[in-house]
Amino acid sequence: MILFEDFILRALAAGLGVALVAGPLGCFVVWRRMAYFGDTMAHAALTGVALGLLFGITPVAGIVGVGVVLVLFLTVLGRRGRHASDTLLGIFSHGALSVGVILLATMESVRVDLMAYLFGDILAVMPADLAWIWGGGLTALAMLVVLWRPLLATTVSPEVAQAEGVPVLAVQVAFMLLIALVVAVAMKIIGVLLITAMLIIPAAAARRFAASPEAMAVFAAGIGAVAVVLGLVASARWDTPAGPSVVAAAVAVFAVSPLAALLTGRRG
Amino acid sequence: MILFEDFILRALAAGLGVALVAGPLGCFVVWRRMAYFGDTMAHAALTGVALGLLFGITPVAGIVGVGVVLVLFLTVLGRRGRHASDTLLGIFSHGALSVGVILLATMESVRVDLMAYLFGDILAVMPADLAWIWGGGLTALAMLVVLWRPLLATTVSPEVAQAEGVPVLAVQVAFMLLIALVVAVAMKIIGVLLITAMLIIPAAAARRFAASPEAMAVFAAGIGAVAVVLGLVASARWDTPAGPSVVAAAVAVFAVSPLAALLTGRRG
Amino acid sequence: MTQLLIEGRGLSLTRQGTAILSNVDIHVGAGEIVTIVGPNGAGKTTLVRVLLGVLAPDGGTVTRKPGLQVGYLPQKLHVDPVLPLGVRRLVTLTKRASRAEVDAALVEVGGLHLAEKAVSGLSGGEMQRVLLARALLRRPDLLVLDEPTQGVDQTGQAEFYELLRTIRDRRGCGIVLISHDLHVVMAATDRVICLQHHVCCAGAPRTVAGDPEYRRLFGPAAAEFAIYSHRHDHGHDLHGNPLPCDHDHGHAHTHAPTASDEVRP
Amino acid sequence: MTQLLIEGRGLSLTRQGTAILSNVDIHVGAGEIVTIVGPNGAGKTTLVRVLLGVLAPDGGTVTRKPGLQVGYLPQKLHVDPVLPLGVRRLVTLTKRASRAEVDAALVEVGGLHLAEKAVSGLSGGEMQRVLLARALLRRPDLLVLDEPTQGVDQTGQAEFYELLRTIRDRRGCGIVLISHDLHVVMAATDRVICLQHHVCCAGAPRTVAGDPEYRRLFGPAAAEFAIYSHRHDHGHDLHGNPLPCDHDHGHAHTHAPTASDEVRP
Amino acid sequence: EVPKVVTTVKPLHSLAAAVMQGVGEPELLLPPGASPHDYALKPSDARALDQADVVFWVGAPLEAFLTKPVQSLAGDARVVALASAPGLTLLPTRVGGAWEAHAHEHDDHAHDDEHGHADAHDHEKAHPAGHDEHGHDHDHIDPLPALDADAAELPPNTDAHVWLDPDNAAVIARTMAGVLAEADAANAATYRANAEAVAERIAALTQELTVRLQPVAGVPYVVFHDAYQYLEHDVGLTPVGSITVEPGRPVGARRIAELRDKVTDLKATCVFAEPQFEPRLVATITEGTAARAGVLDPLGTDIPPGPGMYEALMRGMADSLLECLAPKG
Ligand SMILES: Nc1ncnc2c1ncn2[C@@H]1O[C@H](COP(=O)(O)OP(=O)(O)OP(=O)(O)O)[C@@H](O)[C@H]1O
Ligand SMILES: Nc1ncnc2c1ncn2[C@@H]1O[C@H](COP(=O)(O)OP(=O)(O)OP(=O)(O)O)[C@@H](O)[C@H]1O
Ligand SMILES: [Mg+2]
Ligand SMILES: [Mg+2]
Ligand SMILES: [Zn+2]
Repeated sequence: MILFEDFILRALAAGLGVALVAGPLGCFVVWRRMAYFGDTMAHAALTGVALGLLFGITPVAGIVGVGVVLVLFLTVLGRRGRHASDTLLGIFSHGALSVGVILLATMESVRVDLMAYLFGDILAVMPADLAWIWGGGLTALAMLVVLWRPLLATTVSPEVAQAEGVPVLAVQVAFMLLIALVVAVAMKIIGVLLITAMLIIPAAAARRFAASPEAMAVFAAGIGAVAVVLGLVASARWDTPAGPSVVAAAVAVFAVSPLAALLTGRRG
Repeated sequence: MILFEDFILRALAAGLGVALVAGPLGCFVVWRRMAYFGDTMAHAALTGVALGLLFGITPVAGIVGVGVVLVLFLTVLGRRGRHASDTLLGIFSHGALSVGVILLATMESVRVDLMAYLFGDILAVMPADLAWIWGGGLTALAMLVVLWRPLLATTVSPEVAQAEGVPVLAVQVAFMLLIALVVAVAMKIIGVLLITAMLIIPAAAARRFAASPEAMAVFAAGIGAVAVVLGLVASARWDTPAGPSVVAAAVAVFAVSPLAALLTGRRG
Repeated sequence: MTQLLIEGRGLSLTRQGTAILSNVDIHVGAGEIVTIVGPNGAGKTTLVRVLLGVLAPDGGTVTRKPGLQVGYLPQKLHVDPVLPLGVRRLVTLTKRASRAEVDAALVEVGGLHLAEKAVSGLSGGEMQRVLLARALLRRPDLLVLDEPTQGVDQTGQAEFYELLRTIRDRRGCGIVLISHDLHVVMAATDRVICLQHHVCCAGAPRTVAGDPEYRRLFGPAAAEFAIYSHRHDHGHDLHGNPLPCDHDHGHAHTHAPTASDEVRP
Repeated sequence: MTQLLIEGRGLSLTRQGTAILSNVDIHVGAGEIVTIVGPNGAGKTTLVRVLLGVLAPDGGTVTRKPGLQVGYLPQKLHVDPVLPLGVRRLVTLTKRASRAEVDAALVEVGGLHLAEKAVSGLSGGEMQRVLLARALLRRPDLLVLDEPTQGVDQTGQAEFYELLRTIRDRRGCGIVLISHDLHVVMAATDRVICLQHHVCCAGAPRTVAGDPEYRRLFGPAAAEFAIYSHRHDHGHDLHGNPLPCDHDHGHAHTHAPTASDEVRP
Repeated sequence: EVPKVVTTVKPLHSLAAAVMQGVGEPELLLPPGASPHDYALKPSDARALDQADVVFWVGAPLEAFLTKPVQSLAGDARVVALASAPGLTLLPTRVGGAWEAHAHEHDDHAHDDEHGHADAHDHEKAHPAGHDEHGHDHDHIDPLPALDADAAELPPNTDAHVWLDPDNAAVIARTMAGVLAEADAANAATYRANAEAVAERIAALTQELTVRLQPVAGVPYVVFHDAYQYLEHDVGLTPVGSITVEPGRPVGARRIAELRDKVTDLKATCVFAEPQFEPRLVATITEGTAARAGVLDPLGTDIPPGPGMYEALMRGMADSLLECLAPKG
């Protein structure tokens, strides 16, 4: 039975690990209107790689560096409320991609494969990757748990949070660094398509069932896990590309969530 | 002098045509937090092309069709305010891309070049393309002028607009179809990177100078035009890729806008 | 009778299993000031939104005069700072007006000095004044004001209610008002509708103030407010003499009726 | 003297070339209710935000008691419906509390029936009650309330001001209140600060009500409100006899002072 | 037992199929239309890699998507990056877009320092014995050093379209035979014989192509992406530039202007597009000149896979070149 082949089991383990972190983290991504974050990191990755080549550091360091710059950019420009976060992400995304392309154009003898970052490959995860995903994922989750209350307060009202002693700026920066890190690491392993989709789609699907932020986080993790299982089963069954199948399964779950909500009697 | 070669002049004409429409249209994109729209169209284009191939219609029809579905999706799900527009765009974007990849995987002998949609090529603009850009652009601008007041009212408060007799739903749908069309057409000619960047970056840069929505639209068109000229001059001078150079120029203008605002004494 | 501007019959609306409105009738004629009063959560804002077509009712019908021009001041309006909106532009959002007209409207609400400000920087009361100017500028047949004096200072409130009557008298438009300022409302109103999901009582302010339902809803202090305001209402001919002061101060903390107490008709 | 909780000295803040605050001094001690009054746009909200550290002042200093626990009810709070926030969760946002504590706080503000509702569906007055419960639940040393009774119904308002005094008496916390309900404020307050970008006058309500600056700002009607409230303030020992009714009804539309009239100190 | 062999692109698959003829059939990973640049693995691919005994691929510069799967999935298989095959001619990617016609003198190659290999000019090593048989003069090209078998990394500036040099194809076939012979001793002789047959056919093919293309050897032309230098190098053609280094990488305005100048000045007759990429820039360059637009396909999209595919591919390219460079011919 194909489902019990090693590489499928590893893909399952990786996917479930990602779903577990991406669900709760994705809730804040959705609430703070940062759905564009993953794509921005993906585009900016090209620049990171190019800079890495230029300065002779490893591409991953380049990507993480660009992620840190992105967080600074969002923090500084987002503070006055005059630019929406999706606008800022869009600017950074296109700006960084353009700079990356221009840099690469000056380094003609180097070939960089942007698409590899987009699709990654969940079927190719190795045992060592699993350690990264679960170790890193649980660490990220633990950090999110610590950040949870102050971050939620900041999300509802930065003004009230600040007045009542929450270190608003620090909390926001910490949160953004957390997603940047998760995306940067996951990008190498499973591709940006999958990680961004797992951040936002399960969280959005969970919105309908959730009566509290915490419930939404838990539902999101669960829905993500369901999508991973369904997607991989479908992929094994019909021999479709694995990553895209998981994303499509997540979208399918999102699509049927109104029905499920009706059946379980949750508010429509 | 390279700047006066035909293809550069055509690129300039095309770029300025795009800047002219993209500026004002982009203001609404920014205000309505739809910066992700262009990228979503780009990702969805793959599915459009795949569907076009599947049903034997032209890829452009497929793309436009997917654009219409996107508008419906945003309209239906965005109405209750439970999902932010960037979230919905992210879902559609990744969902459509995944479906596209899956479809293409089942159609083994078909080649689609996603990158062509991403980068297009402003240097390859033909006289017929110019007619499209200016003709289509001016039409789109005219439609935007007609939509302007009701759309602005709807953006500020759908509730008040509805109460006071604005056909809110129709206006929103018309606006989204308008961007979908502009992006779909421009995507073929100059690439999604350029069109999305021209939508959001000049509009965001104009925010600082503008004291009214109309002023912001005009400034955005102007800033876009400046970016086109600077970018193409740079491309001719240093042989950098043309589209990305225009985008980088726009980002540069965005970056210096605080300075310019200080100098012209506009509010900081 | 005056010309009927808008009428709702048997309006019902349920959300999450709770009846927010049940079988509510309301009508407003030209030149009439109708005030909707009721405790928090009574469904006042919902009623107005249904009347204006922002929400579709689950039951009942709304009929409006053809071509009715509406001016609406909502209870909450959050203007996103990503939109560079100045006061001058906000007030002409759904209807064009000349500079002079805008200035005149701003003068009427005591907000001329706000004309060149950005909307996102306005203080709470300044915003209300500007929104009121906006509603007036539409030269509406029907003016719908949902707690218009929220956050407006004391002077502004007094002036505002006077302004309302002036406008009604001058332009003959119908006005629907939601307010908790019972003492002022009772003075400035032609008809009061007292709402608690259903219509508890309706009629001229004086009649309503004496209604036991009204007293049950608002407590004895409310009746006192009505009376107090009457004492100051020297210019109006609808009302009679002040009634004797019959309020008592010993009332315990009786909280607003809960939904479960009152929702079922 | 009571323990000083928070103090601002010489606070100044300028935005877009206009002085919103200039050289404002304010201090609040434990067990004290300090009310800031002033016309719309006077800078009341801004002053409170500076005191709480939300805005950095351009000049002046703020000192606060170390470890000061603050409860803040802002003038506007827009909760985005993308966030599935229930009332129970909102009130424990910045401080944990047991279910019983939450219920108790909601009972205090007359909002127990709201406990299981979604925040995005709350009516205007319901939201204010919930926000008040939230501020109380923090068991703050300093409670800062920016127009807390906005949109709250008449019964709720009366109860609210009583609640405020009860809390002060029971918990001994300091309270900063911004309000336009002059008649109630004057009754329920220990000290009034009358603000119009600078501090016009400050002191006990009775003193302030008699101050010509106060009358200039709020008009003669305001003094009357102060007096009117005193008549009802039977339980309080700070105030004396009602003054004779000296208001006149013939005043023309005198609008709120414009910024240009009053901004320059 | 016949080893399970997995190959990536069609030309490699064709060579492997020819080498294995009579013994077994290799599997083709990339479907005909898929681009090696953006391929997403399917479970059947993963299984093929997982169960493979031998994997033949060009190497990371081409099939980037396989970099990881060849480690994680084909960990127990013999994975051979053919670009690293000993004896292969490796060429560096060209820079600048508009190359000087016949001007590849050794001393104007800036990239010598870039790859910094001491033996960069060691033609004995770069040009293996089988290569000089048909005696073309390659002195104007400066090949990279060949690598050791199974070397993990190619220099980053390697042009990965190695199979387009027929001599390389022969080396690849022989390398495959060697690997297969080790994995499957029983059939070793067959593999070796097949490989020699392939090499012979390819030698003949080279002769044929050289003769056929001789008339157009001096006709300047421009290609869409820099993929053909192995072929050009081998049979002696005169390309004067490529529009882009690799598909999907946008180009600058100055290069387009230079290419236009070149097309005008050298009277280049042809600008070649590729079937999967839109030829919009081709039109920009040919516009207003006498140059025609042609199509070249380095992967043989429409040719059915199989042992004969490689030769069909090369002949097809020659046809395309002739058709555009010397019409009516
Ligand atoms: N979308 C909704 N979902 C759930 N409940 C809702 C929704 N909208 C309104 N409600 C509930 O309906 C009731 C009536 O709300 P409404 O805003 O009409 O009250 P109101 O009379 O205007 O009160 P207030 O005086 O506080 O403004 C409230 O209890 C409110 O919580
Ligand atoms: N960010 C800002 N930019 C420009 N002006 C501002 C800004 N914030 C506040 N103001 C102006 O400062 C003045 C004081 O505002 P503030 O909100 O403190 O008034 P307030 O006393 O609380 O009024 P209200 O009683 O109406 O709530 C107002 O005129 C307001 O328009
Ligand atoms: Mg209301
Ligand atoms: Mg205020
Ligand atoms: Zn290639």
